[in-house]
Amino acid sequence: MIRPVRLICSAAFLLAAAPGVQGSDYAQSPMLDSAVESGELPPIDERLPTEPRVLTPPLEIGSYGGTLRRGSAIVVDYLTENFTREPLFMWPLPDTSAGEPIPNLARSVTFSEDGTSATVTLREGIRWSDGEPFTSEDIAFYWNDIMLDDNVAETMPGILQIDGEAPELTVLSDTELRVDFPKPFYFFPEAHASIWEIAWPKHYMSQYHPSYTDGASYEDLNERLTLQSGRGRVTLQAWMLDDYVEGEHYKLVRNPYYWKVDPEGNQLPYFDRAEVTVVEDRQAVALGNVTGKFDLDAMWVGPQHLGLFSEAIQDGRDIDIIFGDVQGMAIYSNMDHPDEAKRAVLRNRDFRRALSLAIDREEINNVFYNGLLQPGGSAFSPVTGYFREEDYALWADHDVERAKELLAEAGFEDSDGDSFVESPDGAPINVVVDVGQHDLYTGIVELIVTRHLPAVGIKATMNVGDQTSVRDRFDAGEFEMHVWDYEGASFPLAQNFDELAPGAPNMPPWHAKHAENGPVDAEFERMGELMGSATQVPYEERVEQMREVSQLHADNLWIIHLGYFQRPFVHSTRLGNVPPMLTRSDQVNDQPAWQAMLLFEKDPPSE
Amino acid sequence: MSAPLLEVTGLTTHYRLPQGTLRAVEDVSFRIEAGETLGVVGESGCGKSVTARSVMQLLPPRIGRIVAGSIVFDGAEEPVDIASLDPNGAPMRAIRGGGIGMIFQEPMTSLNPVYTIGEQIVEAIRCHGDLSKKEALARAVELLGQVGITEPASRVRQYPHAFSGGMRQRAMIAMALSAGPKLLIADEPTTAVDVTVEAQILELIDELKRERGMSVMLITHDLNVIGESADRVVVMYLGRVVETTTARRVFDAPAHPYTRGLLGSLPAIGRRERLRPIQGSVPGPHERPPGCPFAPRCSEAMEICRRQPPTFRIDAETSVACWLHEEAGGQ
Amino acid sequence: MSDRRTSVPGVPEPAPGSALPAVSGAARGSTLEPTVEASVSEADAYRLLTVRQLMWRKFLSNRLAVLSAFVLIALYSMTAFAGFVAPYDPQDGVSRLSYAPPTPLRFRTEEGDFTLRPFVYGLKSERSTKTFMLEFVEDTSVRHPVYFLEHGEPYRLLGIFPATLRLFGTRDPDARVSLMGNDQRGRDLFSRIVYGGQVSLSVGLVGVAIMVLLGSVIGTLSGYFGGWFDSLVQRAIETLRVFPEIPLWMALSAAIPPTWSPEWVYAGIVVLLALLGWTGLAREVRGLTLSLKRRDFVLAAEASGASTARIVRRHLIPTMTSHIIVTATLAVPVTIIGESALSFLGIGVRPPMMSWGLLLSDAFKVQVIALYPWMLFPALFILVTVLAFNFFGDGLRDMADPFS
Amino acid sequence: MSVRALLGRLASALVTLVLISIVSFAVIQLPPGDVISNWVTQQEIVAGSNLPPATYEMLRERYGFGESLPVQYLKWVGGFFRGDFGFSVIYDGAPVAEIVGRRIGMTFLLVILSLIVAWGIAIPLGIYAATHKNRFSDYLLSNIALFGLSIPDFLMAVVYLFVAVFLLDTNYVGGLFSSAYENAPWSLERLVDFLKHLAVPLFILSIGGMAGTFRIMRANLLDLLDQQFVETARAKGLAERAVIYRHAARIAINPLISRLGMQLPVLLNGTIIISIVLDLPTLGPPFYRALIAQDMYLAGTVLMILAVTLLVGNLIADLLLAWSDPRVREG
Repeated sequence: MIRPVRLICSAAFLLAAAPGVQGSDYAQSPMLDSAVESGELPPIDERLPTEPRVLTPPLEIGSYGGTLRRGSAIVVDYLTENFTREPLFMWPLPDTSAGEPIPNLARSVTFSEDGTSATVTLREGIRWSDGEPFTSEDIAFYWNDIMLDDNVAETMPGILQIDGEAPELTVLSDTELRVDFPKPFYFFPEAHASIWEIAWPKHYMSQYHPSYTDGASYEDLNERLTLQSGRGRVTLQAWMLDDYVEGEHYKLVRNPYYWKVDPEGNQLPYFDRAEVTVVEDRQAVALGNVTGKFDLDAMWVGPQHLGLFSEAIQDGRDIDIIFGDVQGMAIYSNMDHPDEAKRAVLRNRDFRRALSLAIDREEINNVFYNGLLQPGGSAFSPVTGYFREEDYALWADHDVERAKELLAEAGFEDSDGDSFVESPDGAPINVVVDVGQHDLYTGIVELIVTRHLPAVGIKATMNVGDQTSVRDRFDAGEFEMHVWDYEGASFPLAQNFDELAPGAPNMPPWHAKHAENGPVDAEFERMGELMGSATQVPYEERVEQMREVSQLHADNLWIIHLGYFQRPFVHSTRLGNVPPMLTRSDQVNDQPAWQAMLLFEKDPPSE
Repeated sequence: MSAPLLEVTGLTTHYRLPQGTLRAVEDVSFRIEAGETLGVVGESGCGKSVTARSVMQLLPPRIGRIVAGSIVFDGAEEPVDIASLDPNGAPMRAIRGGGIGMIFQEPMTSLNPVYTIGEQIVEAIRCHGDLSKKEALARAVELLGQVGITEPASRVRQYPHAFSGGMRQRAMIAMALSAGPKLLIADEPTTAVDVTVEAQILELIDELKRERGMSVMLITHDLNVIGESADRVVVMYLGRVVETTTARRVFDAPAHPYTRGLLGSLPAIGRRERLRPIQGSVPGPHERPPGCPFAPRCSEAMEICRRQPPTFRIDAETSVACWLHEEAGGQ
Repeated sequence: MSDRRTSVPGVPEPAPGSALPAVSGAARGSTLEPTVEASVSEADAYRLLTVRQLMWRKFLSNRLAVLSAFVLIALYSMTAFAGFVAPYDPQDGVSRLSYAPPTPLRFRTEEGDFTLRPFVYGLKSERSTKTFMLEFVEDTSVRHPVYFLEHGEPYRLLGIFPATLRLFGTRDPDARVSLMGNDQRGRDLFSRIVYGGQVSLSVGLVGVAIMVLLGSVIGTLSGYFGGWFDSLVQRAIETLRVFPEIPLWMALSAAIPPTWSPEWVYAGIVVLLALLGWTGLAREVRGLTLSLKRRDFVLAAEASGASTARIVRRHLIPTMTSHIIVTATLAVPVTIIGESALSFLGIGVRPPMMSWGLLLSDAFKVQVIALYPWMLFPALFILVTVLAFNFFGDGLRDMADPFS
Repeated sequence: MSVRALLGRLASALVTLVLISIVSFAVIQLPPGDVISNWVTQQEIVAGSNLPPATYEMLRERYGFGESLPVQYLKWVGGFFRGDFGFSVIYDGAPVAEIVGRRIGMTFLLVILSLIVAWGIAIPLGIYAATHKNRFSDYLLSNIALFGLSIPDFLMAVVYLFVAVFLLDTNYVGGLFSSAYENAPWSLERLVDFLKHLAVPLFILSIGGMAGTFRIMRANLLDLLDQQFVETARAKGLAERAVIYRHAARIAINPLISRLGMQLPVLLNGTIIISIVLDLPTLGPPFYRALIAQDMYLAGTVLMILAVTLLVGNLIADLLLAWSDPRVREG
């Protein structure tokens, strides 16, 4: 049965804790009807929690059915997680850094007076996708027996830790637990809004865990950590694992116990099934979306596909583009390069500044970003509360003369007449810039390496490799310069915290051997302090501190950013509830699937 | 005298080659009576094989072409002029194998290596009659036996490579005779086999001829072969017939200087005199001298030899194309 | 005489319908004498030619081969004098000309007047607010004549001599003539193709030179000595040849360290292609050596006590030269394809070096082909080169065997 | 082929097999740093700590981690007998055998289909050209074939994409199934859909093989048509069609079979490179990805499998030839 589509006023549902819908009003996908009739599945009212989470569609109430199809350009994928995330809290909708995180699995949180302890109350009656009840024990199991068990290859995200220490978790009841921190940690809800998941099904996973089951081995357990390996069948997510073939595809089917509904009481998600197909590269993903093989993409497509999309739209293909303001390309310098001479060069702030000034961001904008780039430096994103125009302008203009001056002042001069500068001790410099095969970044890096840098006398070589192996070099600290997104700059304290900023125990990979080689400079240490304490202070103070962090990044250029840009994403026009534009919290909460459980397949126009 | 089995009149066959037109056979006439063996003799390149192929219409397509003359074959219900038939048409195909059988010089390559002897003979039999495969195979075994192959029943299932050269030639003969032709053209059938085998093959052909009452056109460059088998002889030189006579007269009274020359170059047992090879060499196919083709090599050449001599009939059995015999009168 | 023409040796298979002397059934006898005479005299001429002349005639008679030779000479000189032929620096991009289409050379003015000297209009680019793509409009207010042998941007001729003279160009640097359009960075594709040919074409020659050296030396020794050395070589060849060539090229090419400079990568690719390509030549040379070894002149040399090296050098190699040349010529396109394929897949030469394969890889995206089809021009150059080498090699093969 | 010759052939192939595995292992070891230490480093980074000693022990046991190259080689080869070819880094440690197993079928299917297409089109054309030698159609076909032979495979893929973009629908680009059938079980509709998507890539894949086959077929047939046994067949009175197909073409195919060994690499090369470019589900794309990522067990294994495929293909070609040609079979 397809429900009549009605436009609703989203403002009416802005409050996350909207009054619960009456039990008798709940509806389910027709797909589940027969299972309920045959008694395989309890009726909808018994499957939903007492207070289901109510999600407000951005545009309209959807209808059930269909398969949400996406393409992926990597073989190894962690994408299952990307369809929906189910942590305790979520970042607020719509954006505001000041907004309180929205309770998700949690119903509420209360802090002790000194802020060193938080008591979380969970939503009552949530069930795992196999019908088992979800309780605090599942969180404690993941916390203590998985993340904190050194034999298990899963560690606690740095963002949940305080100064490298894991908070202590105590189960109070089935729906209540307490977390104790060594220091005040008011950032607790935000921290939890920034991770993918917080609970693993104890009733299922404990059978593989040596602490619970005789004969179980850690070796075997470590093979079962991914969602693909089977854990994905017992989940709190909107869809559960149905079929997975490594490097080919995986398919998901709706979780009959999913605990979220729309304002009319329809159990989410709208799509019965979801699937991801692995294809050759980004190009193939973009093409798949154009040809209707896939329904949406906000992960693999970019400005390099704008021409393809525009052309396809003009050809009358059923696709549309929406834009999101996202971080651009960045060059990470290794502060801990094993070679001392190279390390000295990379650690030289003036060298990095000269490098940034050498880059003609306007040319890059014209050639690669179709004019959608806002050339700028390494400040945090304008959509954060930490943005300052003047930070963004730091070392971001194209100034060859100034770059040459900076190099000369720092002792980098061309002493052998090969038109490239040598380091102050006279050794030739050749910076190797690693970049994964990427149909946008490789071109940009080529331009920078072959044109922009030689213009100021910096010799550089581009090393193009497979994304995975380039990333491995980065993670292993075996790189000189590495090119990737300016990760986390749109959400400095949340997403990809590790890469952007220091914070024990996980130093960013570009400065992982901080302790061994000594910190690169005082500014870096200052930044570390600010980032560390930002999580421990109330919001206003946090904003001040983070603005300073932003300024430190922009001025010191440990990472050289090219600027934020309007990134085009693509979706099929048959898809309902696609937001008119992508907001920051979409990207954090559900990127790249944009509240995937609210998307639905529109009726083909009948009249 | 009844009509001859085959009467060739004024046959002219040209080959179109990149270097120009090659007149392979020029104004050739001869006849073969029923039951007789006609020997065609001449050096290689003299046109004797082309003559045979013209009779069979087996000239290389688009290159060889009968440009004039007639080839009247009287082996079927009524006489037919082969020269006027479409080489690929059904009537011609019925004559090939059916009316006229042919065997070739190279027994090693004349048989298709990927089919058994039996298959190849069966194919020939079924091509000219509506025998079942089984009957045809039985007939093939019978034929192989007739041509003197021992254990024909097992041999029939073997591939040509299991046969010796002589056996292959026998198998070829069996195949050529499978449809009961009136005329067998044997194009140098013994050139590529041992001398001992040669005699056996010739013997076999002779025997079969007598048994079946057929005629044989025996093409050879070897006068000895003629001596053994032929009734009458046609001597060819550079695409023309220079002398037509009986086998006996070739040896006893050769009329044409070329025939004499051929004879002189023939080693014979018991003859003590020195061999007298013909002086000079056969000119290239494109270098046909004007007039009598043999004139440049002829020790008796005269002024008049610059003109092509007509054929002079000496008597009922012999005619010769040489001005020396002008006085013999009429053509 | 009209048939003389058709009797030129070396046309063993004249096209059907060509003017062979027509012989009709009626035209027999003495009327045909002139034809025969013509054939005779022609045949004499045929016989009097020296082998060298014969070979040359044979080659010239293969029109495709001759044409191919001219094409190859043109291509190689184009790349040798790249700076002169290319109007612009191949690395020098004009970002406002990103993906600008080929500039039409015009001979007719707006007013409809015809000019002998071609001219171009400058391009104005503007970004569409709808599609975000650059849109180009010709500025027809000013005509920019195209001058030949004009001084332009400085370059180094043959990589050594500083020069400014260019084959053609406009006098206004803002009005560029892009015969084959521009790439994403607004670089003149024609200039890039001209420079890219330096890599693509030289890989063929250099690679094959190494191949010839390896193949003929190993092949000769293997054939001459036989024994365990021969078995070893044969086994090695057999093993190498059982690997499909492109995957093997790929596997080895991918192992070239990413940190090598582009020049070293280029050298690596050449050596790699040569190291995997010598086997065919070695086999051929070995076969030839085996057959020559028993020939009289070698036996005579051996008997007179000539050293092995001398026999190989003085007798065997010169005798095989024509075969080696033919095989080598036909190996050039294979090598060129190898380099192009590897570069096309991104595991060959690396930027800023250019090769046709690498240039083509820029084009291999659906949106590029759909929107900027001129980016496929490098494919045309690869194709023409490979075809030309194949036809040329075919001609050489016929020539090496003039009596066939 | 005698049993003795067959055994000799097998023994020689076995030696080549060993050499292939050595070359493949060399390719695996070629990139800087060895596979396993790289993997260990990566795993340790992911895990954030050292790997458990049991893992090291396993790696030493299985791959000879930390031992000398010969030991590593033997351990790698030893795994083959258990169906273990190593693991893939880019496929997250999945066994190479599994990844290869999933795609090898489609690879062979494409190669075999393209061979069928190549032969199916080229053999009749070759026969046509040979029987119409020197006519315009022959010249046209021969020159097209030389042209087809000259186009590198990857250029064909470019041409394909060009055609797909401008003449067909963009839906044809990439993949061999419509989205509706992408992951569906096999059914008639899926097969039709598959063939529809396959038609053009398959044609392109076949062009190289087609051109080669055509040239060989034409040349062979021209040779054979001059053979004596073809004339024999004509002399039997067989129709021209029967002569050409049953006698000449039938044998002209034998060299094609013996040249299968030379055609297979061409087709395999084409399949791999076109699959990479068009993302067809063969071994091509994982091989390419593995090379880029220096995932060497996967890359080396695929390379080895390709080589072994050719080796086996050559063996099969030999056997086929023996089956097809009695001279080889019994000789």
